[in-house]
Amino acid sequence: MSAVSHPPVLTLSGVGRTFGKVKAVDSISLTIQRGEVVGLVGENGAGKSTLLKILAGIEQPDTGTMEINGRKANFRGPYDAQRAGVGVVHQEQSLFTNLTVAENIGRQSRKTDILSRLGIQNWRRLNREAADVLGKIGVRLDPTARVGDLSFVDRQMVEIARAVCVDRATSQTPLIILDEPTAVLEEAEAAVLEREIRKLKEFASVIFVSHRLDEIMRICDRVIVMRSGRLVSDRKTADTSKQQLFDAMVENAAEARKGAKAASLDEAEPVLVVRGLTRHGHFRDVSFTARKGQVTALVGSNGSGSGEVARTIFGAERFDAGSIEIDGRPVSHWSIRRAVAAGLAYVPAERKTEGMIGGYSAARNIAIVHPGEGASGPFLRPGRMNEVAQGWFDRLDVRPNDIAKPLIQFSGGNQQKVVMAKWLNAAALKVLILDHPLRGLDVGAAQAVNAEIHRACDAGAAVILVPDTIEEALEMASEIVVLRDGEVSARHDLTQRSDLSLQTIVAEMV
Amino acid sequence: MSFAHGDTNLMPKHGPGHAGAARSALSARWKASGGLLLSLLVLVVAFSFLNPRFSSIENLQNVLYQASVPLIIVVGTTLVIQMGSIDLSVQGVMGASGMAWILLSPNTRLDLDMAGWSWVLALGLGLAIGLLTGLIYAKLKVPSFVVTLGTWYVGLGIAILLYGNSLLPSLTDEGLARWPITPTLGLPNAFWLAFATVVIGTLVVRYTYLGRGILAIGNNETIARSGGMAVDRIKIAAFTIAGGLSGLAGILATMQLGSGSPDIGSSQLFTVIPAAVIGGTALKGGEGGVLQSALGVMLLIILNNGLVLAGVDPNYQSGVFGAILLIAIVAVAWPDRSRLKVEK
Amino acid sequence: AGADAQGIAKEDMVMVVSVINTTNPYMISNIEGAKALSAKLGIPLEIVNSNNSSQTGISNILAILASGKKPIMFVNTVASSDAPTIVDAVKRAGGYVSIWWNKPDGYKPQNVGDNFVAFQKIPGVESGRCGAQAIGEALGGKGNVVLLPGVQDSTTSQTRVAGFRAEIAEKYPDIKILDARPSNWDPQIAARNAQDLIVKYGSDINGVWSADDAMQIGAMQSFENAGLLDKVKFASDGLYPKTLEDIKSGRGNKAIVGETFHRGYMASAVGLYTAYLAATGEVKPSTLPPEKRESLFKLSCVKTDNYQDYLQYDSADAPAKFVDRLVQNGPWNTEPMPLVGGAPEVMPKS
Amino acid sequence: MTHRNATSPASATAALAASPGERPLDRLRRHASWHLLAPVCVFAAMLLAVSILNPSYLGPFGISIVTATAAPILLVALGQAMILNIGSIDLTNAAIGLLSSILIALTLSSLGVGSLLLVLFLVTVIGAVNGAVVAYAQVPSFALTLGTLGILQTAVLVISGANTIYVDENRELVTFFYEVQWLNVPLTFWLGVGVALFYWLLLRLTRVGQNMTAIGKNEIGAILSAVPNRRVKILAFAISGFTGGLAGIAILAQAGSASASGLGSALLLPGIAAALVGGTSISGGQTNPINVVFGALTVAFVPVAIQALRFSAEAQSLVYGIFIIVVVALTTARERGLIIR
Ligand SMILES: Nc1ncnc2c1ncn2[C@@H]1O[C@H](COP(=O)(O)OP(=O)(O)OP(=O)(O)O)[C@@H](O)[C@H]1O
Ligand SMILES: Nc1ncnc2c1ncn2[C@@H]1O[C@H](COP(=O)(O)OP(=O)(O)OP(=O)(O)O)[C@@H](O)[C@H]1O
Ligand SMILES: [Mg+2]
Ligand SMILES: [Mg+2]
Repeated sequence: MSAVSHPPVLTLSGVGRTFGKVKAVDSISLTIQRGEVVGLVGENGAGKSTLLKILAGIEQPDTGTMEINGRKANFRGPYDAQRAGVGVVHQEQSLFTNLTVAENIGRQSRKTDILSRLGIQNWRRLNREAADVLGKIGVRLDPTARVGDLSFVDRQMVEIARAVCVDRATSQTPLIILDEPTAVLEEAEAAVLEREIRKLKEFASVIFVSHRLDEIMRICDRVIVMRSGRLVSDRKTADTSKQQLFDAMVENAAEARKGAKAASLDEAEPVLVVRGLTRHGHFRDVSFTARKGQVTALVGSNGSGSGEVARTIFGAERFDAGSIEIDGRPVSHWSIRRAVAAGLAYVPAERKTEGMIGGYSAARNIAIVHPGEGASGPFLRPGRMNEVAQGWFDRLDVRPNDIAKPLIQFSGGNQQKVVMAKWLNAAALKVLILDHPLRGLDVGAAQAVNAEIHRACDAGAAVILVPDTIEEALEMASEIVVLRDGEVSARHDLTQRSDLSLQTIVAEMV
Repeated sequence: MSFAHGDTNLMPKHGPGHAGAARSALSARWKASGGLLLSLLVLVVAFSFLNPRFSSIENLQNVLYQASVPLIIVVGTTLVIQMGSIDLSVQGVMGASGMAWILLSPNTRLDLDMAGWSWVLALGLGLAIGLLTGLIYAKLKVPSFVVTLGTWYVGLGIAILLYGNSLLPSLTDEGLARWPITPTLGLPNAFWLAFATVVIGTLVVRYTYLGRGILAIGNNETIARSGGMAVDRIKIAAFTIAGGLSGLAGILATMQLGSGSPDIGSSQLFTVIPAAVIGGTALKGGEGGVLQSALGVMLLIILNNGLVLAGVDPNYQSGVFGAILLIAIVAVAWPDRSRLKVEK
Repeated sequence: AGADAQGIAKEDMVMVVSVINTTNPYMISNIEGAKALSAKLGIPLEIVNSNNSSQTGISNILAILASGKKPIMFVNTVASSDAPTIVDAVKRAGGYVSIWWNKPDGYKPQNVGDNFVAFQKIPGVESGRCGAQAIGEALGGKGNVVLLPGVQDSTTSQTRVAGFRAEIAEKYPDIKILDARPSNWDPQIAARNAQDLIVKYGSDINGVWSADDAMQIGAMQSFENAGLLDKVKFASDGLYPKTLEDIKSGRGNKAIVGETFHRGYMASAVGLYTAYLAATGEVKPSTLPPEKRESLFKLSCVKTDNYQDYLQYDSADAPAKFVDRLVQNGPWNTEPMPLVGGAPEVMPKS
Repeated sequence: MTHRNATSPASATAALAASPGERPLDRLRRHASWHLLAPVCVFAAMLLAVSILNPSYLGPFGISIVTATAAPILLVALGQAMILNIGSIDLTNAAIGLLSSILIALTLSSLGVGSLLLVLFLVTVIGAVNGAVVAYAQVPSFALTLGTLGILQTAVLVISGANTIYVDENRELVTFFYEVQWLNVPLTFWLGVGVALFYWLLLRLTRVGQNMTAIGKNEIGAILSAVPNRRVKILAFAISGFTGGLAGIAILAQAGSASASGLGSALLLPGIAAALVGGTSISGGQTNPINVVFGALTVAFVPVAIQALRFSAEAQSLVYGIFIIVVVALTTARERGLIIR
């Protein structure tokens, strides 16, 4: 698998891209050989996605040149990139939910038989080929299923299958780009993906972006680090360590801050008690207690219902049986509005579609639920509103420090900080419900968000956490409630035992 | 009306191996058409009860004959709406094509019988207006609502200029004039023409890159673009087809009436867009289908026909029409209410 | 400007004809009449096309008023309620206007002043009665008819329908009116309604009366499609060229049995000339008797045996000839449409 | 981070930003403040063109004509803009205007000013009912308001007895709005300007206004931020009904009489067009009521300009169509990469 007889798959020299004042990608030079798996890491907003979008033909570089397989690449659009053999799994899922799996996979590989020349879709061949590709990456999915009907993880698999599909479109060595494909996957699924990436090495080169450094260390041959648009480190995996990568990535590491777990659960006052909560078809008979100043984690594999429970407690879904008690009083006619009035807050997993109003400025996003000083009665006070927002920006170190910019233009980690600020601005926060709060966040941002969670605990809030990883739960929570197929399969009081192992929980999950 | 969220159903539905869930999702998608068929059935039964003539063969022929023009138009309308756009230009294009066709066919005004060429030129006019619409929409990025409002008047203007200020042209060729009503296999030719259009439309959506591209753009234009799809070309093609079909409808309507009029397409727009919407072709794009829209047309035509046959006071006709429509829409949507459902 | 003007000089005048659209034969004829009078009097002509919208019509008229000349105006209103706005604007501009066909009943030229010279129309009740007689006779006083009125809230349609119903009730007790489906003056809607009526009543229908020829054209096509044209008698209003042809050719076993005759060029010429006389000061509207402020002009009934008498009014030079006679005899005394009385029309009880 | 089926404006931006062969029109439209200035500029350009070719139009009379014609369009457009802003559409607000003009015409002589208040209240309730059904039954507003439109049309016809209602007594209570002018502009138009200003303040400076725009930008995000989405929708539709009622007053003020097919019966499309020309996004979350004023002026001015430029009566439709496209091509709000529906 040496590069002796082949030109490098990718050569970048001095590639740059600027958005307004932000140099998202700043003069990057880089070479990738055939069969290499290169890890790309960096803080949120470091410019990783932008660099990859340039490779995919979605963005055009302002400066520099690209060569793919020894040929000068001057992509005018994504189509050119595909033809040159670049396959992409975007950070944002990019599937057509109203089309079938096969169509989403085979959309790009325009073949040259007579039917397709006439613009006619050959369903049989399309389905057969999709089935082949899916088989190759070991996913059992019906090619004729509508993507909108699939689970999120299955959709991610379709994305990957589609990216892998490029090898059919070119005789060259394909370059497969995976922008945070594992951010939304559970361990088991991520493992499938890992296996698949190893297989890809046989015929392709891969660029792999992730914030999970373990994963990077396991999968990649080489790791490059970006910071503020620049390439700051490029080393063989064997020659580096997680700590070194971390140091290279982070500009000013936030001080890790630990919340104090209670000495025993009984010591902490119950704030929200869930009894026998049931939502038909989603979860059954779920009971637990969220306590003042403590984190209660709901863990479970995809589809276990943990996210649903969180949403239901927040009033976003109806429940069919059971009760929710707040400060000892059961709630009735539960709704989001009532929940918020009772002091609940909810950070959804789907940040962009559910957690925020992307088109609105950061300041307005913060003012939308609890404007605090930013409003008096029904009226807004724009000046004060901006002051409040500026206060949060400074406290959470949101970058760029521009409260008037539409929130959608921030990177994920910074968006998440603003979403947190929106809820933390409440005068009296009683229960903070967090669904995958660290999804897609870099280490630094994750620390900042975790610090805020601890601060909320210190201020007396009860936290219900649906974590990305079990480690996260072990680290943060004083109690873990394990869900399996919509039912509580185990619960662990972490104030009493510290020897709980990951394997135990995984076993209870499946 | 139309929006950025491709998919408002944000919950994951089932993991690998949940075959049952797949079936239920499928049935959910058919539920809309099911509701429509049910409404249709209720109407037919109710109207037959009110006036037995309603369910006669004669009335079936009558309804199909009346439905043929909107059925042809609705195919184009559906393509455009599925793409997330809207086409208001129907009346103008119908007027222009219809007028061009009759002036070039044997008529009382102009002695310029061009036989087959009249079809080519008249349809070409419709296609050209559609092409113009598509170009302005895709290339100049003017919202389709406004472009087609503009081309509506452009088409009408062409029709009026063609019409000039002399005699109303009427068809002199008996064969042509009688063709739409002449039955084949018991049903009028006009209907068969519409039927063929609907079938072809359905096939185009199901079996061509164009049709799939239209659905893809309607689902998420950003992804379509970043996936390298020829978005502009598909947009232009969809509007051109819609223009051509409006042109065809204009010709058929002119033939049915036996004389030309620039206003030949008046009030069609307010049949076909509601029909598509009732048929479940959401204005945000990406959903619905030609067949469902065709069902929507049948519902509206039958509703109108039934109200006449049932002898509803004309003063109240639009009110009764609106009320029935309202009840049907609410009844179909009621079971699906949920806290996070978004309907624009 | 106003009523006390000594008369406006011709150079300061502009003639304005406002029509509902430019596609209806009647409207086209309106324009012809205005052109003929404009040529005769040597005053420039502006044409306003309302495009079937009150709003467009009014703003276009207002636009012309803004040009500073003194308008001599004929307005075929889109809806009755347009009249006050238009008259008001013309008054402000110091012009003179005659309104044709539609205005609110309570709104009278006498109360507005000299600038609203006259409201003029051809009686709708008479038209309805003409049609009823034609059908009544053709059916031998016995049978079933269906009605296709125009836009529901149009006075013109309402008076015609009232006339038809009254005449049938008074003179033909054995003729039954089965149904009435308003068809918006639109041939296609009329065709559709006719089809539905054919399904509903089948061959029970012996006669069809439409409030104007556009709708009759649509209705006849439907009856022809159903193979019933030979057995049904039609009557309507307007004697459109297409209708004339059908009468000549005896289409469908002489299906058309009655029509009324009036031409758009006559209406516009009469209206404009009345306004012109007021503008020049030759006539002082405030001194005119009421029937000349709210006027009804004669309507001619046409049957299959006398239609030839009316062909002369469709020759190419007919508008010019009419205008010549008009200028000679004055607006209230020109054949074939002399003044017959005062509006408002009394709606008969039926 | 990832989300299901992302249509993130960010990636839209990324995908569409700065294509190299950018046309001059695009460049102009992408200029940061263009969508704020465009409606004003285009209107001014049209005014200038017409006044050069036909100078008498720029006189005081010309101004009063254009503004008088624009007033009902403006009021309907403002209501529509508020609805488009929450991502819905209201096909009934022009019909509500017509209904209110008829109701006022019928009751003005007996109730005087009370008639205005009563009718405005009634149409506000009708709007609110529309909103309530949209919010609680969760049906598409287009389909729903189409149904209500049918019912309103019947109501208009039946209530007016299919007649033109001419206001005799207390006439001055409404005609006053048309006849009293300030700076040659009738009060009806100033009423529209006042309402525009009020709505602008509502959207910019109140929580409920902020919530409306939030719903238009991302309804699910707004719901999960505890925005009372149903109440807000009902309010928006009530506002639309109320503004439609004001349009009814403007119509009656101008016409002095009302009928089912008279002035105001064809305001729906011009109203939507005016909102769009004024920079309102048809996909929700973006409007500026002040700019809608210029949108309405432009839409009202187009037919006048065509007449002023002396196009033949037969060519007017054609020219009108071309005008509409050109004007909107110049004025539509286009943030970078915004997807145009
Ligand atoms: N279209 C755009 N307009 C303006 N700024 C942008 C745009 N796209 C990216 N940026 C900015 O460029 C910088 C790099 O963004 P990019 O998305 O490439 O970061 P990333 O490394 O992928 O972050 P993450 O880990 O959160 O995915 C950020 O500051 C971002 O705000
Ligand atoms: N709208 C829906 N229709 C049908 N089934 C649904 C729907 N929403 C959720 N479910 C089902 O409910 C269960 C719980 O889903 P939920 O999203 O809560 O799981 P989760 O563990 O939180 O997943 P993740 O870790 O991805 O957030 C799953 O079995 C899912 O298939
Ligand atoms: Mg990224
Ligand atoms: Mg989970």
